[in-house]
Amino acid sequence: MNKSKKCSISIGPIHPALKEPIQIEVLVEGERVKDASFSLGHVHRGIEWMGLRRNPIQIIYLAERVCGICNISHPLAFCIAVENAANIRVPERAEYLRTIYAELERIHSHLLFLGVAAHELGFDSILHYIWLIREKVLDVIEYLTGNRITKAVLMIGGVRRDISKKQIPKIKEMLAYYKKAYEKLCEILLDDPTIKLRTRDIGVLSKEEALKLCAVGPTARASGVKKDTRQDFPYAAYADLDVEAITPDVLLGEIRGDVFDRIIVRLLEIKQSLELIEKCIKELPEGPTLYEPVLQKLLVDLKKVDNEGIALVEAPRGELIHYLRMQNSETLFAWKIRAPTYANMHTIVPMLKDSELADVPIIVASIDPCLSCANRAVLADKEAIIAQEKIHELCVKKTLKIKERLKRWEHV
Amino acid sequence: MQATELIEKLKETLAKDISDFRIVTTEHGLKKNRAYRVWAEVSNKKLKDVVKKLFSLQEYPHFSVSSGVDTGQNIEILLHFTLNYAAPKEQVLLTLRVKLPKKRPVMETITDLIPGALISEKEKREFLGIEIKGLAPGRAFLDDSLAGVFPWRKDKKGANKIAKNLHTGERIEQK
Amino acid sequence: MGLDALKRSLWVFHINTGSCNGCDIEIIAALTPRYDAERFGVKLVGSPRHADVLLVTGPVTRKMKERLIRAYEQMPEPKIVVVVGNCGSTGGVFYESYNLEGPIDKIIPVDIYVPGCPPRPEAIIHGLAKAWEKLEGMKKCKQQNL
Amino acid sequence: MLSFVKQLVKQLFKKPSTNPFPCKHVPKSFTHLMEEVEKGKAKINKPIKTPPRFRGRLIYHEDKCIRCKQCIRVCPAKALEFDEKNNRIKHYVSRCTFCGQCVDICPVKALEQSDEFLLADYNKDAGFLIPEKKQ
Amino acid sequence: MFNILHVAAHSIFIITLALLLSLLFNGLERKLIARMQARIGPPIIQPFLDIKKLFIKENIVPANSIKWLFNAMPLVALASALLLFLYMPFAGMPPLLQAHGDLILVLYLFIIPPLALAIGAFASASPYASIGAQREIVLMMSYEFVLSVVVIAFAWLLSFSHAGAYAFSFDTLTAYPIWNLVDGIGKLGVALLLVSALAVFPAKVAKLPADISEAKTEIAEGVLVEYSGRNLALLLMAQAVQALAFASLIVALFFPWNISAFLALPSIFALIADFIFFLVKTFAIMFASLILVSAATARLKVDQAARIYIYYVFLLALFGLAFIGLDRLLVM
Amino acid sequence: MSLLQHSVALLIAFPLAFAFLTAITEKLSAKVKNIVVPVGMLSVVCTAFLTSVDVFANGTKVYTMGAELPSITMPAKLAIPIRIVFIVDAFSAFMLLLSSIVATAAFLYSASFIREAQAKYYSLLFLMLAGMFGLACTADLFNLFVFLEVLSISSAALIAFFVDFKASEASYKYLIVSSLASLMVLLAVGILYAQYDMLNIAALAKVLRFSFVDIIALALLVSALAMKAGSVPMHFWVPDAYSRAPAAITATLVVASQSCLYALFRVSFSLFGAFPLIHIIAYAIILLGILSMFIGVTMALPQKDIKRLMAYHAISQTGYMLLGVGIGLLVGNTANIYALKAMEGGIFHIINHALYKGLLFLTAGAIIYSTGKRNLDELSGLARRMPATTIFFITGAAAIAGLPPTNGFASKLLIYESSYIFNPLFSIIAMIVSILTLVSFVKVFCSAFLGPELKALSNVKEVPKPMLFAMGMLSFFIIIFGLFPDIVLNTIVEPAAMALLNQKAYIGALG
Ligand code: SF4
Ligand code: SF4
Ligand code: SF4
Ligand code: SF4
Ligand code: SF4
Ligand code: SF4
Ligand code: SF4
Ligand code: SF4
Repeated sequence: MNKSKKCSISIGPIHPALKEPIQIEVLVEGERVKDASFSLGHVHRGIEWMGLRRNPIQIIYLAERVCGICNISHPLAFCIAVENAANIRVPERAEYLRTIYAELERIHSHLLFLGVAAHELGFDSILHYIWLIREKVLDVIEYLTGNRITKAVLMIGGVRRDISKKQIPKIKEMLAYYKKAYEKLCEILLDDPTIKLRTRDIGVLSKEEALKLCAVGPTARASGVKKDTRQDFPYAAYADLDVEAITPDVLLGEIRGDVFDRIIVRLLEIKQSLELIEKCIKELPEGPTLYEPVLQKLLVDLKKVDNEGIALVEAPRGELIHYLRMQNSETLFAWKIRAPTYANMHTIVPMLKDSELADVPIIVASIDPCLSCANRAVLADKEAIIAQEKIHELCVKKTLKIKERLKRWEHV
Repeated sequence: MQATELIEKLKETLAKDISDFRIVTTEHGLKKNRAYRVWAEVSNKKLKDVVKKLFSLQEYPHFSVSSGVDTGQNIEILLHFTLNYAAPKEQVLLTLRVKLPKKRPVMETITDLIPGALISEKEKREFLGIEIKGLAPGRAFLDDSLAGVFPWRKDKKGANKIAKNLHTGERIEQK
Repeated sequence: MGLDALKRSLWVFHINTGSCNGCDIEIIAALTPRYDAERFGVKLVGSPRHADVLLVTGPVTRKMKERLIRAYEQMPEPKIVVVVGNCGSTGGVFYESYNLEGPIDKIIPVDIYVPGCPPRPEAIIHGLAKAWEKLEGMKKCKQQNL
Repeated sequence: MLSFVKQLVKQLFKKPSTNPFPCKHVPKSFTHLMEEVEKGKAKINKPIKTPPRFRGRLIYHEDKCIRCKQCIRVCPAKALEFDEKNNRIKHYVSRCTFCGQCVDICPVKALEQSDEFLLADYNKDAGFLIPEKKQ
Repeated sequence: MFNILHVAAHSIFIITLALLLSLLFNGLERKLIARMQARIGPPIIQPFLDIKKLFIKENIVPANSIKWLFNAMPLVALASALLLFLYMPFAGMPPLLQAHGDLILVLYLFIIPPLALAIGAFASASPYASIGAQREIVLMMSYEFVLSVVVIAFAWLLSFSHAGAYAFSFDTLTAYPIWNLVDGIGKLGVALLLVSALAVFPAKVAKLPADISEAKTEIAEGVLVEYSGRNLALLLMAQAVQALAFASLIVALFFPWNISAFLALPSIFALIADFIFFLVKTFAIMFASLILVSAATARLKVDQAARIYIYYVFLLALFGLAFIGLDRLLVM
Repeated sequence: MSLLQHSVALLIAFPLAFAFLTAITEKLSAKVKNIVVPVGMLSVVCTAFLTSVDVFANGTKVYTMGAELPSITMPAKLAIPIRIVFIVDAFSAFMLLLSSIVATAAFLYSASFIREAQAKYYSLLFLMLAGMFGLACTADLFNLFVFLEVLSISSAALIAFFVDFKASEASYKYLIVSSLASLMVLLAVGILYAQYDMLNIAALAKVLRFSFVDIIALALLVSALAMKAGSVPMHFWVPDAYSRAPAAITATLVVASQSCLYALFRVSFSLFGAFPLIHIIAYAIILLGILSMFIGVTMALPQKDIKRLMAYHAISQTGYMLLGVGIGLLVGNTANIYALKAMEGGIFHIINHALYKGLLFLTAGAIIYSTGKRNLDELSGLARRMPATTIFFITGAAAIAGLPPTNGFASKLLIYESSYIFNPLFSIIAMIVSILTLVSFVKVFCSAFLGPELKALSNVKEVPKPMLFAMGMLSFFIIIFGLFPDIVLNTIVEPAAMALLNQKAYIGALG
């Protein structure tokens, strides 16, 4: 109760605000956060190591499960990296199809984020509203790929599933639906006073800091760094479509780099994705969808490669990198994944400093962390670690006590 | 600035410091837009200089990540930068390769120049067992029970000996 | 009698032990309007102390093992464990690794498995229905024993 | 804010978007209900329809299979094994990622993906193991 | 002797009725919120099921907590919340213990459940719970300011027109509905008081936008984090009961009319009619200030909420008071 | 019977005698002291109790020292009373009752922590009682001054009893304030005596002309006594003195301040009650009350020292009494039921405050006794080791915050429910202060008694029985007064209020 008592609170790895395990240690004085640090590694499964024991086709599905949310971006980056190493030119139709899948994913991911952000603010009506809207794109994804979440449509040298003429009307219907829904979303999110109160000027990240800490994706763009792999670095069909990186000033005329800005950027990107899909459908070229439809042959070809490849992809959360090396073997020789959250995680420390305890969840959520692939670091200062241990000690004590009780219970 | 222009400049500035300079271009889309990947090797000693020089080409060279490969005799560290970003379609993906002898794999930190490299460097230290001078101490993110194991190593320090198969519950044979 | 009340008011605590999030977002989806698990009295709670069901996803990384056990132990009896997704059931696509301790049933007793990668929200609800079935069975057993 | 309130009130009077699978609320006895359903005496609400080419649980046509083991080669989850004793492919549903890669690579279409996805059970190995022969 | 028995029986009846009704309202609230979110939502009797279940669950008492306080507080919270109904007009009936308490007593009784909750949370020695409890107290302080203005304004107003009457008794309040005592600008003043009292409602019962002490995503259910089983059931009941109590308080203050007076019904029907009318009134109040609001807002931070209550709502109430005064001046 | 007749004299005589006796035993043996102190205590308390019962039952008692019959106030042939006269009306009886309850608790409480040899301590305590009793009974302005002095000096000595630097500093501050106040009182007494040649309050009241100098005397008296009662703006001595003195003394000091408050009320009602501009004084008192309330509580909120915090609350609580009685003074007659109610509230609050604040100080003392710490930041989780103290603290805290069913609620209720008539803001402020008080005590409670257990405090034990008994006694009164306020109101508070309001009766008592 004493305002001046400093105390350290650890949030996560099991915490209702975080569906994923991450541990954030905040040193608070009263409700004010004096310092913050985080520790990861709770989701580290050793995927890159697994990759060295599997063939590239198996790895596509492994890459898909680096994260269930960006399960186009990871396999896409992986495929492009392999194609880069093996010098494979993907058919144009496949590139357009990849773009459509990737943008569908971005829509679902950004809607997911908006819902989650509202949920962090306790605004469950918006969560429900947005996730209901989101079902539409999931339906379309399921319709096109055979599953709502894991799409499993990418293949080295192209895509596994074509989009037939018959399927296009459903996509168009979805586009129309979202155009309407988008207006509504803007109204709800931008005009709500409680949301503004909770997100405006909260968790500010300056442009300078964003650059220094190598932030990527919407997090960087919300701070005014006009960086978007789709705009900067040609892959798939994006360069044809002239994508432009979105910063919040497009809508508001100013950039503050706060949580609200990050919401705006994602909101605008939903609209951008809709437009990109529309264009892709219109300009979809005819032709094959795979460079090598016979997979056995593909595997044999890949076995002969002795080269390294690297790929950049703009995942919903930002720039994603896969680097790999192949050396005359069915398995990979080296594989490195750099997920966007890996780069963005640092930014939460300056964002959290001097915020309030109540802001922590929304700030952390505002970079839309997806730690599945970012699980890498511990940055904890000494003091916090000690405090953490204390809490831990208490927890252990508690557990022992409960164990005793349980034993008693069993005897009865 | 155009990507080609930047690559020229890059070559000029770094001419003395780099070797094995390669430009790989790929084509994408109907318009055959080109993507530029640049590869170069840097000696361990000059790495820091080179990174500093990058700042003359780009206000904040974006450090994406570093990769690490155990090639047998050496440990290769690859630093991936993106330059000329925010210029539509003209970004250059630069990779600097540093070879560290496996016997004494030591390099210097670049976190003083680019604070965002912290996680990357800690990761390299922990996954490859290299030493990075000037980097804040502290075990990164693997569980303490894994001390002494460097999962990316392909020798006996690697992770094979502790890995297991979840389906069967068996240990994985030495590969 | 007691179990009947449990059946109609299953409060869920969700813990991710290293999943890819695929299952986790489908769990959330199962609570949103299209599927609305709350109509069964299901509620996502923030503390294991309030929970009746532990929903677990993921193949259990080294760091999460102990916490999984702790969350399980902090739940008051009677309790049910439901594993959602194949990587939690068997390890699934992550079947070999140096940092995984799973599958979950090796660490805590599991009552119900919901296969899928990820399962659709309705499959998760089907898992809940299985839990009702199990509770009804338990009730029957109890009645017969008495 | 007001527009959202309006939206909420509107939804209050609309039919909810929920698909009431399997029943609207918890039934008195689910076991009994299922028995009745099996007898055809009662009905439960269907889940939302899966689209064509949905990637559900695998079906193995043992008669078609030529034992080339290509499926095992590409399976990312080791969900397929070769059962030497019975000379057939053995599939573990609880390991599968439902990617359908095995289906794609099989030269004789001995593998197929059904639209079945309600697979929850008490035992991860019981009842799940294919192979069932094609009925 | 007979009298005591009679009172005891009557109290048990009222308390049971209040408990049932509040859980029912709670269920209704969940249902309606679900429907607003385009969901089917839980059955209306869900709270009963939840409570029933909690009673069969294990009741864990954390090892490092202060056990006797930790266990006692849920009981205190529920008991004091239920006690409220004996001092307030409820279900169209005058208060049972009319002679022993009045508006101020009720106001103070309202303080006890949140206080008990906060103390129980502190006693659990969990950091999350302590933060929740701190927030609870800050919040409580800020909205009590508002309520005190409302209550005093009522008494003040009554003292003008019915100087002899005992202004704080519910009898008086029922006899002289507040709206009849003022005209024009005074009515505006009363309306402001009503608005500020309604604004307090969500905070009083820890609902959005002021469910700050429980904030699931911030502090893992906060004050409730360590409670389980029976204790949790008691606390949840206490919260539900408080909600109903506050709604009835607003009814008693601002809408004290009974319908039977207008309909001239025979006694038993009058009772039923009044009861139903009471239900309608409380429900309307809950819907307007609790259900709709909590469905349409985000959670505020505790300092934001406190600022809103202390500055804006408090000022609003003071304006209400001033308008009433002005109205008197104009009349005189 | 005859003893009861002389009880008023014994009231002063006993404490003085036992003060002397106890002081002597210091030289003799501890054993003797162990007998003398309890016996003295018992006789003093019994006398006070019997006297007040007598007064409540049979009406005002007049006692003249040295007269053939104690009830004869006027010496033959003289029109003015020159003897030492005591008038014990219901208000005085009320004060007697209150002082003796708290003093009993204080004696009991001291038993366990004032070591054998220190008879001096008890001797001073007796002296303090003598001062308080005298103050409550005297009808003579000069004696009022004398008893005030007795009270001040014994208090100052007790504050410094555990001599450390801070305590002596506190005592020093107290002494300065006291002597300043005494000086002012003396001056006022002088002014009045110079004009009217008499000192008896009742007699003076009859002849007072309210000339300019009279008014100066009034102002001097009011401000001096308010100062000694610890009202804002002369409150600065309170936190020091209250927090430095031993807990039992602090509890008694609270009563001592109430005695000054008594004197203040006595002067303004019984002496100057007929003053036509009395409402100015009333407003001043109300204003002081509201300021004390508000400033006290806001100063209390940030305090870390548990006793200091409580001391600020004492200032704030004094405000309630000033407010209640101020309103009574404002209206000045018994016709207005709200005024009477407010007065009753104020007076009821006097006894309630003495009880719960006494209790709170005793619990604070218990904490300090057991842990040796007084800083809230260093305390935590005491409820585990000191459950009884915890319960007593909860009782006291609930009472000071005015939660039902405690006596604090009962008296505050009276104030809330009457003062709004005069200005709704009075009630609102009173309620707000009450809420802030609650918050402040929740803070104390949570940080000292709840929360995790500290290593440094793992050996803490519950305090000895006599201390618990003392606290239990006060808690008992708090709850009883809270549960049956009507009885207390009817039997003691209302008569006391009437006695104050009815100046004529007081004057008439002189005969
Ligand atoms: S909605 Fe998302 S962020 Fe919020 S608790 Fe659920 S999973 Fe976590
Ligand atoms: S690539 Fe390296 S880090 Fe990744 S899983 Fe393999 S061995 Fe581990
Ligand atoms: S960036 Fe995030 S969402 Fe995307 S794959 Fe990685 S973890 Fe998943
Ligand atoms: S990856 Fe992102 S969206 Fe998915 S669960 Fe994790 S934080 Fe949530
Ligand atoms: S960090 Fe993520 S992607 Fe990388 S190995 Fe660990 S789990 Fe896999
Ligand atoms: S089962 Fe599949 S989708 Fe679910 S968490 Fe595991 S890998 Fe992801
Ligand atoms: S669907 Fe995929 S995971 Fe399942 S058996 Fe076939 S290849 Fe393996
Ligand atoms: S790929 Fe087809 S044919 Fe070959 S073993 Fe598998 S199922 Fe049989």
